[in-house]
Amino acid sequence: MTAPLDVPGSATEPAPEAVLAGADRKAIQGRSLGQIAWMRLKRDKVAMAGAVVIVVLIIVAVFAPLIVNLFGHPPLEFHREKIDQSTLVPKEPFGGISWDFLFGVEPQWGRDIFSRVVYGARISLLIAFLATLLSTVIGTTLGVIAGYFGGFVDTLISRAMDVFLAFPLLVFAIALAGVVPDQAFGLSGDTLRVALLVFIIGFFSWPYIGRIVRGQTLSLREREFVDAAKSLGARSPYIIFRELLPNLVAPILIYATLLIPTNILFEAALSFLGVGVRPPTPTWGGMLAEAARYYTVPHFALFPGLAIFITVLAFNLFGDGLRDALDPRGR
Amino acid sequence: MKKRRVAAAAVTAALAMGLAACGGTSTTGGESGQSAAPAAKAEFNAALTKVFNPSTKKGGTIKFANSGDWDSLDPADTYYGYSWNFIRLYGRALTMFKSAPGAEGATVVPDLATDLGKPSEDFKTWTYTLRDGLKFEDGTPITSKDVAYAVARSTDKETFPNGPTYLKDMLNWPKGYEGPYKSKDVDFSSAIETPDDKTIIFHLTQPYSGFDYLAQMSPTMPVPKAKDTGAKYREHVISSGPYMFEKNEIGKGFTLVRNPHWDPATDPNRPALPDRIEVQTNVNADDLDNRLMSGDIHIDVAGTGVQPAAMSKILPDPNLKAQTDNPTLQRLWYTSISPTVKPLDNIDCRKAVLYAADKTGYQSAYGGEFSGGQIATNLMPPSIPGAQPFDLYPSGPDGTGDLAKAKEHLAACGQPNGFETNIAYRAERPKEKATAEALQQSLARVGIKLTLKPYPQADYFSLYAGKPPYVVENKLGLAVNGWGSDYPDGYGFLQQITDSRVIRETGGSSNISVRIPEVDKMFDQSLQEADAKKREPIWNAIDKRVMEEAVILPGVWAKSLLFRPKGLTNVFISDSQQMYDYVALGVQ
Amino acid sequence: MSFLELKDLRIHFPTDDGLVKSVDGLSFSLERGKTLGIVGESGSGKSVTSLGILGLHKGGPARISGEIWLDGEELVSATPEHVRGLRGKKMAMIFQDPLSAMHPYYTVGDQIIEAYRIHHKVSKKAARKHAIDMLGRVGIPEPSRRVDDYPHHFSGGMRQRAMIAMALSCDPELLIADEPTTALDVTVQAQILDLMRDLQREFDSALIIITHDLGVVAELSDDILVMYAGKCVEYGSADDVFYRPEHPYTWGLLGSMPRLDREPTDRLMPIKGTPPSLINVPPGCAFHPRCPYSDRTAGRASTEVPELLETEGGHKVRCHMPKAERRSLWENEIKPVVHWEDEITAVETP
Amino acid sequence: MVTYIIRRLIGAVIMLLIVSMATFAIFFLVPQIAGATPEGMASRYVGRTASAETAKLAAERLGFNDPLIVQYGRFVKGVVAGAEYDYGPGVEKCPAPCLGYSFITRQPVFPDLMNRLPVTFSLAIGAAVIWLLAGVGIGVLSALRRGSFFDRAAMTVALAGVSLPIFFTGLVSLLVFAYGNPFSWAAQGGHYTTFLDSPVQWAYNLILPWVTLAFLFAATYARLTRAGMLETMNEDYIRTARAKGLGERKVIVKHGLRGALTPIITVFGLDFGLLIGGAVLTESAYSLPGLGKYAVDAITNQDLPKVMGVTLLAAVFVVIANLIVDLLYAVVDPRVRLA
Repeated sequence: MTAPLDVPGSATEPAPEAVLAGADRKAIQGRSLGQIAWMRLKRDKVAMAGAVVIVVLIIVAVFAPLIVNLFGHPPLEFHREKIDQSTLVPKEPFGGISWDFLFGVEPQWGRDIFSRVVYGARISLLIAFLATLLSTVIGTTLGVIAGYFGGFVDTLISRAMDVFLAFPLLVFAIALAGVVPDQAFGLSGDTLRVALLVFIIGFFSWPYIGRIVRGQTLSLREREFVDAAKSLGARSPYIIFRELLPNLVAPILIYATLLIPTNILFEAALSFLGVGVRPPTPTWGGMLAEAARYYTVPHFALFPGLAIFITVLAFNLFGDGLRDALDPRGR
Repeated sequence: MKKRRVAAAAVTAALAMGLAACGGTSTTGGESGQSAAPAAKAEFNAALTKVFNPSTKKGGTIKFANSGDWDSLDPADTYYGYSWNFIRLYGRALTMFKSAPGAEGATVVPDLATDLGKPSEDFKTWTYTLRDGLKFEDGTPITSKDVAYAVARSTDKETFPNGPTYLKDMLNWPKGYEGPYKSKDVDFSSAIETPDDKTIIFHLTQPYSGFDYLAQMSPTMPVPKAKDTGAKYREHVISSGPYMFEKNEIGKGFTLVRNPHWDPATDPNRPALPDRIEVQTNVNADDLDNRLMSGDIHIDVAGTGVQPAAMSKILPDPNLKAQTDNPTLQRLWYTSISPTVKPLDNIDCRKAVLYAADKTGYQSAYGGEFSGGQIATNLMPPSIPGAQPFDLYPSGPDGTGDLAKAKEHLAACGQPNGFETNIAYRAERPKEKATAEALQQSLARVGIKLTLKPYPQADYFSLYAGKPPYVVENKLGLAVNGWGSDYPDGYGFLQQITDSRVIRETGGSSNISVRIPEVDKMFDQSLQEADAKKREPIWNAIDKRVMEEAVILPGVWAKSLLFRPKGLTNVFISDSQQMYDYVALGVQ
Repeated sequence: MSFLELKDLRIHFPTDDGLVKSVDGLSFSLERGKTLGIVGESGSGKSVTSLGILGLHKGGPARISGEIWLDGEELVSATPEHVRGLRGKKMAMIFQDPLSAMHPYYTVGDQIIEAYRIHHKVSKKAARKHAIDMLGRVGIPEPSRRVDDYPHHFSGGMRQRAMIAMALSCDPELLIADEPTTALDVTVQAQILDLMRDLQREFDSALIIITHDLGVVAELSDDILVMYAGKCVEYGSADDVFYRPEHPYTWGLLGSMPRLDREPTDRLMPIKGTPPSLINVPPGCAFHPRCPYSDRTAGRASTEVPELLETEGGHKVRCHMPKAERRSLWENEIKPVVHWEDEITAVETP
Repeated sequence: MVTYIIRRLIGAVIMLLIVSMATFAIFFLVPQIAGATPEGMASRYVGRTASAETAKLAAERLGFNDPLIVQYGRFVKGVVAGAEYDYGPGVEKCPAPCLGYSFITRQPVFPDLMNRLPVTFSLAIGAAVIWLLAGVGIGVLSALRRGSFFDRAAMTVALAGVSLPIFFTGLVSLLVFAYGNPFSWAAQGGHYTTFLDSPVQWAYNLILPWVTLAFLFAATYARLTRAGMLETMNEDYIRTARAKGLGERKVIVKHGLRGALTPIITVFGLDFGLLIGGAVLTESAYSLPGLGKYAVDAITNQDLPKVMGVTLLAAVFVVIANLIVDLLYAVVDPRVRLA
């Protein structure tokens, strides 16, 4: 506060000063918020650990071919010499885990599980990121519109969000992913599947972001600096982009980060149910589904399972840290 | 899977002598059982060629389980091998496959009929006479009208989408006849006549000497018009066999109990040992296997063998393995090589493919040597009467291909560094995809690059791989394919996939690559040959000729690993069912 | 020994950022029927003190030392359970914002009944009667009906009355009111203050009023304690502190108190700067960075912590400046601004 | 209050309409965009052995050639007023709600759903009990012991819990506790006994899925409860309660938890609704014959009427859950009643 003592009923604060105060207060917040957040984040060991894992994962995904060259075999390459031709399970104990095959080999074909897990990261992250991006864009746009303009638009969008949240998502997604043939919309193969999954996942999870953004916008709209801007004759677009969005960055960032792990799980689920990216392209969910048929070779399930677990956990940890850092009240 | 459309003229001869071979003789599984070793020593393939644990002891409950579900229990509406095997427990057709182990089980014997069909001179009219004392489960007598009605209704594909269409296609139905529901009271005597309650006469559009084979199919099982409820008849099929439905919860399972009005005197083929038959459907496949091994259930009714997980438990364990049978099915998984696609128009390039292919890979694609199949070196599966396996393109000691030879032929073909082409397969079939991948890898070793081309299985033959112009345009040099005939017969097996005359420019044929005039001739000449034994060499000759042309890459003859729980009696596999014969089974 | 007596009370909260010395060596005493006003800026430790007395200084592991004697019992060393027994019965508290201070999901009646039945083993019915009675006494119209209303059905003033009713339901001997009127608008403030004065007389309880509003204190208190950075900087009778204040901070408070009676020419003279963080309190006199007269202490202000010394008649001041200098400053420079004559009337209004 | 309920009811109905439209669009619009023909869809109905003519006729009879809106209208009419089904010799009345007949089994879909429902419901209810007790309990404890070892441990486990895909934990649990090995004590997947037949067997068969599912949700709820508790325990009214001299346990339960409960109720309502609509993954992982498995199987068989049925039913449950939540809200939080 600017006054030395918060004196109730004090009419002594002149108006212009208030605006000034409002303005520079925002400035201060804007600056210090970021700094404080970063400080807190750095102090939060767990979150940082999460961040590190995420970075590693991304590197792995991007340089998958390189890594596989160094430590493994092409993900589609058969190694049937490693497989007992009658039972189709790996000859060596522990699923043929060795220096040559770090995670052992898949039953039937003897494909290198390590490489497949590594390549699985690509699909998983790619879809999760793109889907999150999509839902964030949709969510933010509609959220801001609803929150800022209110009235009929708001009711319309809010209802829409309710409907979406009411959908039996998974059943729906499977159904949708199930009815689309192998060639459609001028796409085919993996490209089609990835695009399809990104669309489905992103399209169904935008309301989570949308709700937050709408709420935030509603409260921001009432803040004095918006009124100030209005009183200075600023037009809606200006206010939205210059006044609102900067203040929405934090919540959007938080919830986008927290949406990624959900989407990773979503993709894995769809692949597990066989409507994800088609084999032989390696996906973690798909590998788990295969592993279920070969449950006598537990290691087959173990690695893709762990991969999903670690990835999701990392994102959750980081997301939580981010939230705590950006708005401590959330703790 | 099972295949439609048998070329009429063709099978004629085949069956004519099939008749000669095994005329009236009929012995029950039980009897042939006594001839087998009495002591039931469990060993691998113990029930493959002889009766395991023979017995005539009646009583007890036999438990079946199905990891999926029937397409339908309605005789007019079912086309699964196991269903045709099982349905004989609650339905009787005019004829049936003999309930006996091995080759003997591939012969047709009369069932409802007093004898096999009496053909007219031109083989276009077939007459059967029903036995006396036949009754439905409700005690009403079975007449020829009921059989006629059953066949008539089976032509309504909208109500019965799944059933076989032989009779719909071959009988002389009135124009636009759509079955007794839509074409109410239309007289179809042009197709089927029933002069009296005992006699039924079939009129065919073309000669067909193999009609007895069609007469053993479920659509000729009698259906009482009064009790017919169309699409809902499956909920309670009126039994004409030894067992009838007690309760039936579609999607969960059903129970069969003895049919009081079934008279053993009228039925020499069915020992009908158990008192009760319980069937569970939609059981989790892995769980099913475990329960099989624990003896909790007796038979996996689908008869397609155990799951990979169970297999990896069974095979290493001698005691468990001793409880399995591993029949080779009359089905060939193969890959067509199209001589219409460059450079495969050159025989050496085709041979290169045959040599370079890794057969063991093919085998793993379908599930290994036990559940996948036996590596095929030629077309005809060994269990087809008269088949003599041979190998023109030995693929190395370890069966992974003879690369040296492959390279030679590539050079001879003028493509020393290999070439590129496409391979088509059915998108919905993981095993075919695996095959395509396996070939892609093994052929790459000699520089032959394959591009995978998945197609929807519904239109695989009608629009894509089976349509010659499309094949040429899209350079489908290879096409993953498979074939199994509805009944054990050389002609039935070979003709649809090697007679060039079945190829239609408009598509729809399973024969994608075989266009050899000599082969066509051989088929024709086989039609002149009345004696079965004399015809068998012809099948082998055709087989050889096709292999010489190197237009088909044989993959595996399908096999299945069947688990045979303790406590079952009269267990055997017949060449007609290629799985346990469900009619013979009993429990201790 | 008097009814309530604090001896060198210290309440410290260790946090990630350091040790927060909310209360740092506070001592005072209070008799039955008397009223003590604790004044200070927000964050000067007044609220923590009150919570400390009730044993509610929660929020992290607080370190509390010193003594709190209530009616001959020492509370700091007493078991939490024992203190809990006294809470509500022997000592009660009225909180600042009645809306948030009352549970939104329970009716006002229920909340009063609960308070009453904790300490009196009576039937719900009896308790309810008592609740209605209390509501009536704090001047809520048709209490028998309003008793079943939820807090959000009440107006601000009504709510505060209800709070008071709840606090008084077990007629406590010590009543602590933390900013009882801040959340209310001016007209209602007066009513509530009157109410509290009447009730205090009626119950003859000891009353502590915590506020930053000298006006409130002026109306009610017998004694006034001025807190700064967790310490008492000036203590004395209302008269002393109002008419003979000796601590620059108190001057500041008086100066920055808005007066309707001030002539337009007079400037409001606020205390410059903001209250210090309680983590790193400035060395020496905690107030010196904001004190306009710190130069008059020969540098001691920033080096040594001044003692709280008695000037005369129980009037204590914590300042390095010599007594004489303080007095002359007040008489000659500060006082003219503050029109204290009017104050007297204010204080003496019955 | 009454108007409040009515408004909610209307909202629910509209919601259902939209969901049904969307479902319908997915199965009839998307394939058309992707290039499927009425004959193609009909051929699924008359089977592969049927000739093209038959398929055409069937498409005609099934009305696949009509404009989508007409087909949708027919569908809705079936649901509301029932429909007629030609089973060959005659026509059968399919009573409302008629969700059509399965292409494959030719059975009316609705009864199917009804006898799958108990499985899913059993699964959901059992799991819910476990996760509510565990989740809320742990949440409260770690909120009170905030920062303690217990808190850290519990929250770490909880986070791990939310990060584990059920189809992985499911598989692992089966491997460890069910599939033949020394300490396998639980039922293998795929078994279900109705509660009435044998409560013990019922529980025995479901215990594994229950625990696995509950673990996942308990984690979420622990986090939720903890956050909620931390928030409410900082509320002024908690301080007031303490100032009254109220015992700590009472303060926590009667004042703290009561305040933190509202958001939990909401989430629980939705979760439970979604779950009854088909615990797709759990049921697939343990191959339990519930609605979720039903949906998956139906999709693999391209059995449109079944899938539509399940999806719609699922939506109904979610909507109902929403409704109940809204009403509960009014009960729990008096402030809502004004609205």
